[in-house]
Parts: sequence; structure tokens; C-alpha cells
Amino acid sequence: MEPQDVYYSKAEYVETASGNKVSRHTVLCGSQNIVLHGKVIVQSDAIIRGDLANVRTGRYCIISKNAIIRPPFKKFSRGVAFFPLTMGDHVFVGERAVINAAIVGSYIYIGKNAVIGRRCVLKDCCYIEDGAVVPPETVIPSFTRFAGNPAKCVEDLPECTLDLMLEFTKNYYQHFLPLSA
Amino acid sequence: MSSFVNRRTNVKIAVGALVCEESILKGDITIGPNTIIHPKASIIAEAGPIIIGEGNIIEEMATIANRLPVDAPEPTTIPVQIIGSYNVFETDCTCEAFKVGDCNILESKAYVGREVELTSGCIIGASCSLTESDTIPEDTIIYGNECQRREMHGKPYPPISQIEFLLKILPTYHHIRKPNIVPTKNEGGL
Amino acid sequence: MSYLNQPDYVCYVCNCGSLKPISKIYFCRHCSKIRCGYCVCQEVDSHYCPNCMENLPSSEVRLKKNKCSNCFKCPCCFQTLSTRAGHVPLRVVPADGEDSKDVKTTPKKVYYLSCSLCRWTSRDAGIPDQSMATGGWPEQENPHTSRINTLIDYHKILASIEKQQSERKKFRPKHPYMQIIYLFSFQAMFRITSAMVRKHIGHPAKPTNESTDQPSPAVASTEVEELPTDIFTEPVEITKITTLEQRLQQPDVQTENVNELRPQHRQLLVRRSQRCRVCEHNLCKPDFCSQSAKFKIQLAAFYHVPEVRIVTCEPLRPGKSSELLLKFCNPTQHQTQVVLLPLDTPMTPILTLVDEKEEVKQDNAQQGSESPNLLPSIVRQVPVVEETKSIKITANADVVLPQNCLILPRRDDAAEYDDTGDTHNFQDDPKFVIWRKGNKAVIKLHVIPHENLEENNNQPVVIGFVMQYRYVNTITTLEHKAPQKLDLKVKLYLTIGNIVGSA
Amino acid sequence: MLRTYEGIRFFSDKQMVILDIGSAYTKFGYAGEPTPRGIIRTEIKCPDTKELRRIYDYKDTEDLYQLLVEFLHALFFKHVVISPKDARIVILESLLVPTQFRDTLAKVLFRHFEIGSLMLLSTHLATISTLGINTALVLDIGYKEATLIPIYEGEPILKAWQALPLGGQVVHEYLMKSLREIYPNVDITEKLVEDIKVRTCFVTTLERSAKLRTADAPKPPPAIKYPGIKSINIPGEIREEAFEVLWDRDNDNLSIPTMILNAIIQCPIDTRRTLAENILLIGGTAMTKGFASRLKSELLTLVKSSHYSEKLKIQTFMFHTAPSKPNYTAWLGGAIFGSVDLPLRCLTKENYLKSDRVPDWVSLIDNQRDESTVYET
Repeated sequence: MEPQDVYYSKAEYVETASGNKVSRHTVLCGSQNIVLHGKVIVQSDAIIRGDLANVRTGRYCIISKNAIIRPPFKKFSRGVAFFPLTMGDHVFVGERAVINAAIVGSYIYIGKNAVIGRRCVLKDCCYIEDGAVVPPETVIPSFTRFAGNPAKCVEDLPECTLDLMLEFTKNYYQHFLPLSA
Repeated sequence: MSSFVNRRTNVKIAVGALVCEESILKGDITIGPNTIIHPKASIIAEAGPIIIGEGNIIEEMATIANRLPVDAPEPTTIPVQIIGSYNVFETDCTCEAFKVGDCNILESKAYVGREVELTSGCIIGASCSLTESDTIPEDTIIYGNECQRREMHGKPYPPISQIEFLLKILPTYHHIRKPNIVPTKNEGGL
Repeated sequence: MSYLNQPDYVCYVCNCGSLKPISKIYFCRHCSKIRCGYCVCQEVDSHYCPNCMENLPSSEVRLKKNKCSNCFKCPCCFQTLSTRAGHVPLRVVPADGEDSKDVKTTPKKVYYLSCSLCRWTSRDAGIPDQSMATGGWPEQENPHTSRINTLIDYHKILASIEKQQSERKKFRPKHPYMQIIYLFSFQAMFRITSAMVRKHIGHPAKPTNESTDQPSPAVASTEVEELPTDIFTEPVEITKITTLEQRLQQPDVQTENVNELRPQHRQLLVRRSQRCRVCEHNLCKPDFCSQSAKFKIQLAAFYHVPEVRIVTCEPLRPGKSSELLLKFCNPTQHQTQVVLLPLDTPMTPILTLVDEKEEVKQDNAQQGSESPNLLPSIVRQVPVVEETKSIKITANADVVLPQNCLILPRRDDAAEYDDTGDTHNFQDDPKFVIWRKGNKAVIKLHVIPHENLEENNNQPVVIGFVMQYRYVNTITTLEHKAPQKLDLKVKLYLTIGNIVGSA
Repeated sequence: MLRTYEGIRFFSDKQMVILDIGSAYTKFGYAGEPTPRGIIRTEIKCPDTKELRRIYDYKDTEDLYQLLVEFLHALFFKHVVISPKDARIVILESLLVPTQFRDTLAKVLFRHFEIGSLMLLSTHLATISTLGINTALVLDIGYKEATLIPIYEGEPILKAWQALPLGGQVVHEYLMKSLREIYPNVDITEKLVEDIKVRTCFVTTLERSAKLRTADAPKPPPAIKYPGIKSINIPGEIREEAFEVLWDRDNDNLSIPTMILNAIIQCPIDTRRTLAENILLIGGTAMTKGFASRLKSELLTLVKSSHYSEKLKIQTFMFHTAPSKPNYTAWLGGAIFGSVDLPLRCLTKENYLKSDRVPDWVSLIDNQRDESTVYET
């Protein structure tokens, strides 16, 4: 089905020069450490913890309501630190999803209420179903669909997933229109 | 950045505790030293006071609530929720348990109901919900969608290094609520 | 993306009769036919470890028995174990005379395995910590290996004897040579007395002593593993007993006690490549390095066949016509011309796989030398044919198909940035094509569900039509230098919604 | 002298894949290896209906064809990790398997996966190769049924075959029924019941089982608390009575021990003693704690009972232990046979595509009386 238009109130969203649409009700801690690479949508009540470590996302990323992007904590032999979290292009993060991963690749779909454990690595073109719980330090290979708690590979994705995700996030962005109230 | 300060709230924050301005605190709450409350964490003491011990970490969207189920009759004694020390409440978890011991970890989206009692050294796995009245024995881990149980061979380490790190960097990014109670006599430093 | 999390509204009928959305089918440019997951030959392309993303050549894979050498699976919850560094304060023996206060304990770094989900550690199982991070973990050997190897060798002798006998029988056959010797009795095999065995391997016929080659036959015993008596009295702690999955991880031990569980090596995953069965060309071949999501050969139908998508559909009532908007998108670099034909138009003569192979063979034979097929014909075996499946969906609504054809310009990715507007001006009649942009266009159709559909059991309304599209095949084979223009037909079934209560 | 060839076995061009597709679990691995690479459930999540279906619960041939295509695809590419095209496969099957299943399996393997060659081995025959002897009474107690075929000097005595629908499934049904009575609101699934059976239940002794349902029942074993979303308590009686269903004799006086005695009676008189002294138990259910000792005591009492005493003059029963766990002994037999290349016994792709049928001991086309194998030594 063709995605339907989603309208947002102009007052609530700030549109930056490079096409990022960020809701005012988000909690962007340490906003100087957060880098959004253009055409990124951050919906209301999303939390990005840039204060713990810097967070970088690619283009056409969509972070839904109440999603939490949080750099993971790492205990080294010498000291302790929070890992910087990098996200690729065309990533969709569902509502109320908790992302504690270290590296999120590109063309990834993360479902609602999904929990991505500490220091996970999500390779390109993977699909995390709604409510899936990915245990810490898991590597999610490309072209796999993970579901369940603990998340296991339930299916292989078709070869054209890259373009499907690319089209989905582009469509989502184009259909995310200001309510011309 | 409105902070939830309504008239009924009186929050007693010990020296050395770090409570972010954006956290939601309601009702009569006592917070021990070296406890860190991240922004958007909510502590709701509706049905009675909540006493939080020392060295706890309460992450964003975590909810610690002392509330009675909707249909419960008016309790005779005011229920007091006591939370021990060095517990970690990860993102988006909910804890309504009356008694919580020490060195417990509630992972993301874990839900602990009213009648459950956490002794110490327990780990409640991500998205596990405990609603049945039960006392979780020490050093038990509950994980998976069928809440499988396993016994661990040692308590999880108290997150001292993480507390130190957070105590150092959080004040530079967030407004902090000032401590307003004098440290009690058995003040154990880090 | 709607193909990943929505039910399949638009299904293409593949050559083998199965119904698949466009994301799951391939398009073979050599036989210019649609193939699906069933009628494609899947092969193992490369092995890689899902955890350390290391690519392994196939010979090494066989040696390591498809297992990654330094990634382990937790015996309790089957997640990947991570290596943790632990500190064992090494008590430096205080030289006599010094008091022990100023003795520095140099923390020798030791490593142990720990599971992040169920907090199992290799220390729980009593496995000693390792001094180096990778490797060095104890391997468990099957206690019966030697016994089984002697049995295998013994059977090898029996097999070679049987081969000898079958040759002898072949040269002076009493019976016409039977093609398949009866498979199910060991008579031929086990009638061989041990004397025969000895004669075969050159030992003196008379067995002097129990020769080493004849494995000692198993000795039966009357004693049997008794039921432990304390099972009736002593209470059992369930978390100490392993579940069936945990036991089956290590089939040769299958221990009952949780502490005896040992971590197993992680199984390697596989990247598959698909090959068309008819012309044996590669349809899809992943890039060699397992990290990248790119493909060396990518013939998924998503890039070659026009994609049809349902935009909106008016509420459907039995017997009444309602409007349906369909969006067509041309993924190729050449302009295509789409014509919609009724469902019963004869497809290019429906060739089952067999006739296709014959057809491929004939045109090989005519061209003589260069056959479009890569493998020399002698290697290609007898054509393996899987009969086509019956299409399990029936259209229960008919659709008014437009006569004129829809022209879709080629796809150019640069169009997104230059907004000079569309240069091509097509004279579409507004009733048919209601929106057009770049290589996409939306058309309007009228759908009339059949009378007999009643609305209570919300039966989905399905329409079907044949889409004929012009495909420019850029494969330059010997005989056609210029790219061929082909008009290909594919059958489509669309589930457009449920019957709405008649107003 | 053969030791040097050991290495060769690993580098042969295509390794033999050994599959034992049981009704509940599938054992898979490569020839010549002492243990299977893995044991997985014989069920598959079909892509369109997304529900988990067992392969053996097929409705018709066409449904079985699809299930097998999906299951073998997952098996080849996820577990055995080999390209099925031109692979050499050995499949273990019981002599009593329905022809429909066998033909569809061969059709899927040859037509869909285009494998190179297929060898169909009978489980009962293959298991005795793990003992190095050629006479044994093989009792296979699996999930759906218990089958018994005596084998004398390498020759299966088919007329003495026994089969009873007594296996893991019957025990699961009993446990499901009794637990549902105690906990009506907890949804008792088969997976949960199997876990309870494996971890808590056992086969009690003959003396206790006799007194079980009478007045002076012996003190039951301690109950076990089974944690979970809703933690349930497994009473001691259920733990003890779970497996009784295998032993109480149905209306025509048949249960597992009687299978052995009936089979021995139907065997020729001179083979009875050696068969009774070479009993081999295989199959998952035979691994339960106390199963073997209960079987032995039941046999000894039955032989003395009036029904059998005059027909059978056997006093001792001796049991074998294979160099493997009972639930994959059959697979090991297949692995031993697979490591030995027997081109004459394999059905190659060309033969199958020409004849389009699988040789079967039932049909007389393959099973002619063949004098040429009579030895003229």
C-alpha cells in the first residue's frame, strides 16, 4: 500500500537548513554532541542522550515518539567511558524503542518497543521486529529479521531490502508534511 | 524544561546525590547519597513515601511508583516503599515492588509488580514482567519471554565506576536540584 | 519497505505457479522469465561467522566443522559469549625481611567467558581462566571416537569385499545384470564370515588370534543402569537441571547437571547465491566480503519488472463499480510501455520447465558453438523438472481495463535534484492517468466485485490482470548485437480490500 | 594399514550428509563423524501462515511436499550448511514408514534440491553396525511409536516385526491432561509438558508401580516448583505416574515388554536365545531415568507368568549399550555406513529421474529372489 500522509503542527517542529525536522518536545541532552546529517525526523518526546557521548546519525533517519537513543557504557581495564553511537542512513526507529547499541548500520528498521542491548552492532539491511529484545553485545548480520526475547533470526530478508528501506524512509519523509493550519 | 514541583511534593535529597531537574518527582521521597536520577526519570510516591538508599542509578523514563492498584481498598497503614542501595533501574523499567534490596538490576522495559519482593543481587531481564506475588531469591536472574530463572554465582558488581563518571559529567549538561538534608551520621563515603 | 511489514497485497505469478510479491522474485535476463524462490537453485556462496564477521574459505570451514574457532555459544541461553578480563591479584612472595605491607600485587590479567543475557560465566562451569584473550579454551572430545573409527574401518573392509564380489558376479552373471541390487538386506554384506575378511586382507585364513581389524563385538550385559534410590526422597532444585535444548547442544554428553554444561563453538552462517535452473546463469550473487550489503550480480525483479502498488480503493460493494488507484513504477533505465490485458489472455505459450530446457537445447544446437548457457552441454545433466503448482487464488471481481497503453519514462536518479519539471509531455487522457512524476504514474481503474460475494465473512476482494510491458534486454549475445526489445507478460493478482456493508 | 587413509575421509570431494528425520527430532551430520552436528525439532514455520507445523502432521501429499521443501531448505542452509545440489545424502528411515512420505521425500530431494545421490537405510539395520555384531533385537522407542524388528545374522526377520503407538506423545498427552486438571487457568503447551517430562519425570520401579494406585501407595517423591510466568508446582505422584502409560497393558494385553516377548516367540526357535541376549534400546524415550531397569524387571516377571512360561524357556535378558546416546544411535549407524562408499546401494539422480520411483522392499520389482548371491565358496 502507498504510505499515507502524516501531518504535524508547524509550531511544534523546528526545520533546520539541511531538512531535519525536530520536535520541540524532544529531550536532546548535550545537543552540541548530537549530529544529524540532513532530512532526519525526530518526533516528540524522543530522548537522545548526547551528554553521555556523541551521537551521529546519517541521512533520512526517522526517530519516532518516545524513542530513546542512548550511548552504551563500557568498562575498560584503564577506566570507564560511554561509547559514541553512530547510526547509518535510512534508519527507522519505532515508537518507544530503546537503542543502547554501539553501531547501527544503514537501511535498518527497528520496530516499536524494541530493546537493543548495550554495545550491539547492527549490520546494514537488518529488520528488528516490534517488541524484540536484542541481548547486549550481539552482532546482527545483514539481511536478517530478528524477533522475540531473546531476539533470534526468524527469516532471511529479500535481496532488494536496501532499496525497499531507502524508498520507505524517503516516502515517509516526503509524506511528513506540516499542517498548513 | 518544566519540573514537576507541586505543593504536596517534599523531596529530601542527601548531599552527594545527583537529581536532574527534568526528572518527575511526586510525593514524599527521600534520596540517599551518590544516587543518580537521570532526566525524564519519574518517581511517584502516591500511596506513601518512597525511601531510596545510596548509590542507585535511575535512568531516563524509568518509573518507581508507590501506588495502589485502582480497585484496592484504602490500606490501614500507609505503605512505605524502601529501595536499598546500588540498584540500577535501566531505561523505561517500572518498579512498584514494596521492598527492593541491594545490587539489583532492572533491565529496560522490565516490570515488577506490587506483590513482588526483590531480595538482593537479582537481575530482572529486559521486557520481563513479574506480576505474581513472589519473593525472588538472592542472586537470581530472570530472562527471556518465558521468564526462565537461573542462579548466578555472585552478586552483580555495584556500578561504582559508572556513578563516579556520571557524577563528573552530568552536572555540566543538566540543571541539578540542590540537596536539602544534612548527611546522616553513618555517611559512608565512596 | 511496505513489503517487509505488510501483507502481500500485490502478487506476481511466477513461471512455476507460485504467488510472490515483487520483492521475493527474480528476473532471469537470459531466458527473460520471472523466477521465484522455489524454481531457483540455491547454492552456498560463502561462510561467515555471525559474531566476528570473519569470512572463511570452504576448505577451512570443513576442517573446523562449520564452527567459528573463537566465538562461543552460551550453554544456557545460546547467545554469544563475550570474553571478559578479570584480575587475579598475583601474590608476589614477599622477600624475607620485607613486611608484606609494601608488596605490590601485580594483577595478572586473566580472561573468562561471560554471557551478557543470562550472566553465565565460564567460572560457574569450573573452566579455568585463560591467560590470553582468544583461543586456549578446552575442547571436549567424544569418548567413543576410537571405537567408532575401528567400526568404520571394519565396514570399509566389508564394503571392498562386496565390491569385489559384485565385479566377479558382473563377469559371469547368472542373471541379467540387475540395475539396483536389493538395498535392504545385509545378506550380501554380513554373510561374509570373518574368515573371508582375513583372506581379503592377506592374513592366514585360519584366525590364529583375534585380529586387530575385527573390532571387538559389543558385549551385552544383564546389569542395566538402575534408578537412583534417592530420587524418591531428596528434593530437586529445578534450576540445577538442564532443559532438553541445553542437552541437545552437546549431543555426545547430554548432561543433566547445569554445572557440567560446556560452551559450544558458534555455528557459521551462510550467504546464498541463486542460479536459474533453466539457463544456469547466476541470478543473484552476494559480494564476497560478508560485511557489505552490495551484490556482484543482482537480478531481482524489483530492478527489472515494473512495480504495481495500490494507492487507494473506494469502498467495495458487490455488483457496484468502485474506483481503484494503482501506481506503476518503471525501475529500468529504458522507457517502457505497459498495457493491461484481461486475465485470460494466453501468456506467451506457457512453457513448463521441460519444454524450456528443450527450447534452450534446440537453439543451442542451431547456434552450434556458443551456447547462451555457461556450462558445456555434456556437463549439464538430465533436465531436472519440478511440475508447476496450481495457482491457488481466484479473482472474485472483474476490472474494467483501459485500452490505451501507459508510457513510463526511464528512471534517472538525478531527476530528484533538478526540479526543472518534467520534460516529457505525454498526452494522457486525464480520466486514465491522473498523476505522473518521473518514472512513476498513477492510473484509475473501475472494479466491480462479483454479485455472489456476501459481506459478512469479510472475504478479501481479489482482482487479476495480465500486465504486458516492454523490456529492453541489454544482454548482447552473439546473434543479437543491439539490445532486444521484448514484450513480456506477467499475471498479477491484487487483494484490494474487503466487501463493505452494502449502503 | 588403514590408519593412513583416515585423512582421506575428510577431503573426499563431497562429504556424505547423514539425516535421521524422526517424528519429533531430526539428527543431522556428516559421515564418519562420531557425533551428529546437531539435533533440531522436526518442525518448520511456514512462510505464509507463520505458524509452526510439524512435518509429520501433513494433511496430503501436496501439503507434505511444501513442508518438506521448507524444512529441508532450512536444514541444508542453516544447520548442515551445504549446497544440496549434487550432494550425497543418506537418510535413515524405519522399514515401516508410509510409502507416501518416502516417495514425496525422494521427490523433493531429487526434483527440488537436485541432490547427487540418495541412500535409504533402515534404522534397525543401521544401528547394529554400531555394535560390530550382526545379531540384535532392536527396539526403537521414539515420539510417535515404538517399533521392534529382530535382526539375525544381518537379516531382518520381518515377520516378527512389532509396533505400538507408545512413545513420547502418549506420555505428553497424559501429563497435559493431569496438569490441566490441577491448573485449569494456566495454558499448558506441549513444549512446557515436554520440558517438565524431561527434567522432572522418571520411570518408577515395578514394585512401586504395582502399589501406586492402590490404597497403601508408597510415599510419593518430593514435588517440584516449576518457575515461569506463572510458576506451577509439579506434585510427586505425577512425576512418578507419567510413564506408567507405557507399561499398563491395553485390552489385548500389549505393552512394550510384551512386544519383545511376542517378537521372540515369532522368531525361529534356534534364534530365540541369542536374540534375548542381544537387546538394543534406541530412541529418545528410552533415555528416561529408570526405563531400562523397569523394562528388565517387567520382562523377568512376564517370562515367569502363565501366559508366556510354557511358550518361552528363556530366563536371562541381556542389553547392549551402543557407543552413543540412544537418541542418536540410529544416526551413528547411518554415519558408519555413510563413511563407507557403496555406489551400488546409492540411488543416483540419473536413475531416479529415469525410473521416477524409489526402490522399496515392498515392491517385487526390486525384491526378486536372487540366487546369484548364494555363495559358492
